[in-house]
Amino acid sequence: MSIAITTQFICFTVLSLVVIIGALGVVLLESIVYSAFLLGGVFMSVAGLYLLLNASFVAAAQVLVYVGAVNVLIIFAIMLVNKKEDLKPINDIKSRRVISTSICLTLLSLLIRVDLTNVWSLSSPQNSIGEESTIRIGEHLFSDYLLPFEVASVLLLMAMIGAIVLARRDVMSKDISTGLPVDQELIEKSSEPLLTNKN
Amino acid sequence: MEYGLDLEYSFNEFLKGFGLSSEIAHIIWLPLPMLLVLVAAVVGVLVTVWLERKISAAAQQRIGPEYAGALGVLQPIADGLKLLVKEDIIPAKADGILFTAGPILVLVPVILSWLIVPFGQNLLISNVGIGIFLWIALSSIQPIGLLMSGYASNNKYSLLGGLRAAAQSISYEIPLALSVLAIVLMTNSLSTVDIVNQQSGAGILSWNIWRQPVGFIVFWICALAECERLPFDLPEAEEELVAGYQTEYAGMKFALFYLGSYINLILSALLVSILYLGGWGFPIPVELIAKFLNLPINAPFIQVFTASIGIVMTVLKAYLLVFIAILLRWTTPRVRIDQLLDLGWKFLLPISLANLLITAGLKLAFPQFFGG
Amino acid sequence: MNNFLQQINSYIKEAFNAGKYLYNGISVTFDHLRRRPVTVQYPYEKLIPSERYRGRIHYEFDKCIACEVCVRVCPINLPVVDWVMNKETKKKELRNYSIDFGVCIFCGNCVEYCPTNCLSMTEEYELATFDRHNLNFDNVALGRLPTNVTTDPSVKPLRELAYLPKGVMDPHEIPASDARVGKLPEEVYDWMRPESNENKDKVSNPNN
Amino acid sequence: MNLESIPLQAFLIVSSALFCIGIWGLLNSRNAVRVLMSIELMLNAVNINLMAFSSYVDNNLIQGQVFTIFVITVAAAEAAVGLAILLSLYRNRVTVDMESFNLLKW
Repeated sequence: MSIAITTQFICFTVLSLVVIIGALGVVLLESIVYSAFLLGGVFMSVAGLYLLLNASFVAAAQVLVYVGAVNVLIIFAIMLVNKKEDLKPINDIKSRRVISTSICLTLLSLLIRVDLTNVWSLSSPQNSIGEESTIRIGEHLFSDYLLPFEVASVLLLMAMIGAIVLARRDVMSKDISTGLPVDQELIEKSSEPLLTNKN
Repeated sequence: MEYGLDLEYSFNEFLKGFGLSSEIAHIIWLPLPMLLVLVAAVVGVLVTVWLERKISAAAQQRIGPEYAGALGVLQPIADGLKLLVKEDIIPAKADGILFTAGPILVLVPVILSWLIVPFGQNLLISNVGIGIFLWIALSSIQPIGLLMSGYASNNKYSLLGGLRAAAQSISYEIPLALSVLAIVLMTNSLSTVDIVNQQSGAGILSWNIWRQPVGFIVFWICALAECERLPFDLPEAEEELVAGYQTEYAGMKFALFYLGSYINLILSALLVSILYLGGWGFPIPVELIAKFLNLPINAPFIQVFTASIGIVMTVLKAYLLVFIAILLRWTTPRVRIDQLLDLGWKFLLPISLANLLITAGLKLAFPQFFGG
Repeated sequence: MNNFLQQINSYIKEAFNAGKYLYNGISVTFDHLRRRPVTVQYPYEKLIPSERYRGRIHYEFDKCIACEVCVRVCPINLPVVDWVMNKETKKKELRNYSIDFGVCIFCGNCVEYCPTNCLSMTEEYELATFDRHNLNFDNVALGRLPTNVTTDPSVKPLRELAYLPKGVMDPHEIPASDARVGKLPEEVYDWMRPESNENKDKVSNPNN
Repeated sequence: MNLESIPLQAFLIVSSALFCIGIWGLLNSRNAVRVLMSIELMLNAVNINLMAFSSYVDNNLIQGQVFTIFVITVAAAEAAVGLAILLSLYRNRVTVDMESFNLLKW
């Protein structure tokens, strides 16, 4: 084995171990904050896997969007709703756990079997475009994937507006649980805009 | 415009001179760029800290550091040594793991971003294809570290500071990326080397600052906000938040934050000089100088001149911007958090979007000036 | 539509103004870079306090008649005058006198009103202690003479800006004999009595 | 960098494991934020799959990478809207326990 191949192998092993163990931590850890930070680690190592796959652009996009936006959003949300609360006990939690775990394990074994038994039609490595992938992705986005690209932009706009509308506090005039009117004064304080239009 | 400076190749040749195989030479080479970057970044920080103290002192009619070395040049080293030997305190109710991981997560992406900073045609660590996009992606990791240290400190000021830092960093990343995108649109490449080469035609006249004045201003404002420099230093606003997310930190962990913020400042200044001020390019085109001296362009003198002037020009431009940042620090008052977000979302974002649109239009209309 | 254009116009104007003010501010900061530093390297150099400096109060025990005027005129009744009536001589006998400089505001009222001039202001201002109770000076501590900046051999005394000769900004290399700009108090005093002829000769245009 | 040392199956197995962990977390989490995180894990598993196939099977046209870009876009939108929904839920119910969101249960 040459050095490059060994390095690749070590990188892959470490990254996939981090992905699996981190993901287990995300779902199993008691503290939700730890989960969120571990999720960031999982995203980072997935980006590392993309780098191994010769896709630096997608890796950077993964870091930018998942770590920089999604994970920070999740941590923000946790900090906003992080209140110590005692969960109500559920009677049949044990059987639920057992059933869901067995379903997941079955699915995993099925998937792995498919992965291992199926014969994949691999293409020859010398066709690989490597560093040119950024240009190729751009070509794809503006030719055969133009419609999905535009739809995605509309989707992002819709999601942005929807998220703002949902997260705004003053959409409800009265409290749902108590029926009392919500004090809007505290929420919507009018502030002097930074660059005012005095006319 | 190849200046014939391939560091890795010459280093490998040098090692092969000792009878080593090329693979072993490669392995010895691998950690060296990282080491070089670390040394460069730390030296840059030392110089910047000294400059900051001296220029701040001058702006306030003080002397500044004077006793440590001539003109106090050893003062930053003394500061660093002090922080190094200070007791490393982890508050009793703090979360030890996250408390330690936070500063590391803040510092490492910043240092990694130095990979793409070119000081000359071949004087950069890795000319990766995604170039400037790597920096944008890496700088988005920082808020995680800030949130982490803010949360782990178990302190209201720290948490508020961390949340503010993350909010600020996220909202200013968008105009930053958009103004970079306008440059990339003109260059047709994300690589920093290509971006500089595209500006090297006619000396100072071909710099991007003339083609992208709005983008330059937007980028500089956003870079200051990303570095938490003074008009935008709300995350560590000492009058309101003690020191923000750094409140509970001491010793070397605090030094990591300190180092990170200064490395980030230098990095931003370097990137401004690369994106808008022609990088390693000399204000007067080298060809003109060669013509003036009646020398052919590939004469050894000109070659050496261009290679050595590259680093000097890049660093000079970067430090000029650092100087402006320090002047701004003593000129502008701190903005409020709502003003900060207003400026980011309601002013810079539309302006940078319009800038991008106009750049695209100009590129179609005048392809010879705005990149083909 | 017109309104919208006006809005855009004013928006651009505001942005332009913001840039202009920023430029003005930076040019002020830049201008300061050219100015001389006014730093005094404190433990090694000290400014000479001005003549009317109100520093730590000096007190002479033997002059005090324990009249307690100082206590009455003090805004916070700070001086503690500990006396007993001597029945035989029918006179006040002063035991102790103390002022707490942690509380004193150095207004100088006590000095002003003291009938026997046993209180006076000194130019001593270095009152730092490790324990604030050490600032409660008794009559012995109050009677100590202040250390003078100009006589301390380990200190380089510096004149303040107003006491420098005309046109000089740097206090470092000024000989002690150089006259300051403007008149000294005794010169002002002489000037105010032009009829006294023997003094008039001495005043030889101090501005030169 | 060519990928002689690592077979395609290795990537697929990692992504399958990640996907199953995501499903397990989706089924068993009681904290709504953790449910969102599990969904992100599953999306990432799918992304690894797409990327692996794109680089092993379709390494010239790389349509998998384009798909991954779309998935990342959708995931960002999903996270934003999901967390906004979560916030308004929390504001009304003052809890993030999935078991208490049972208004539609029959």
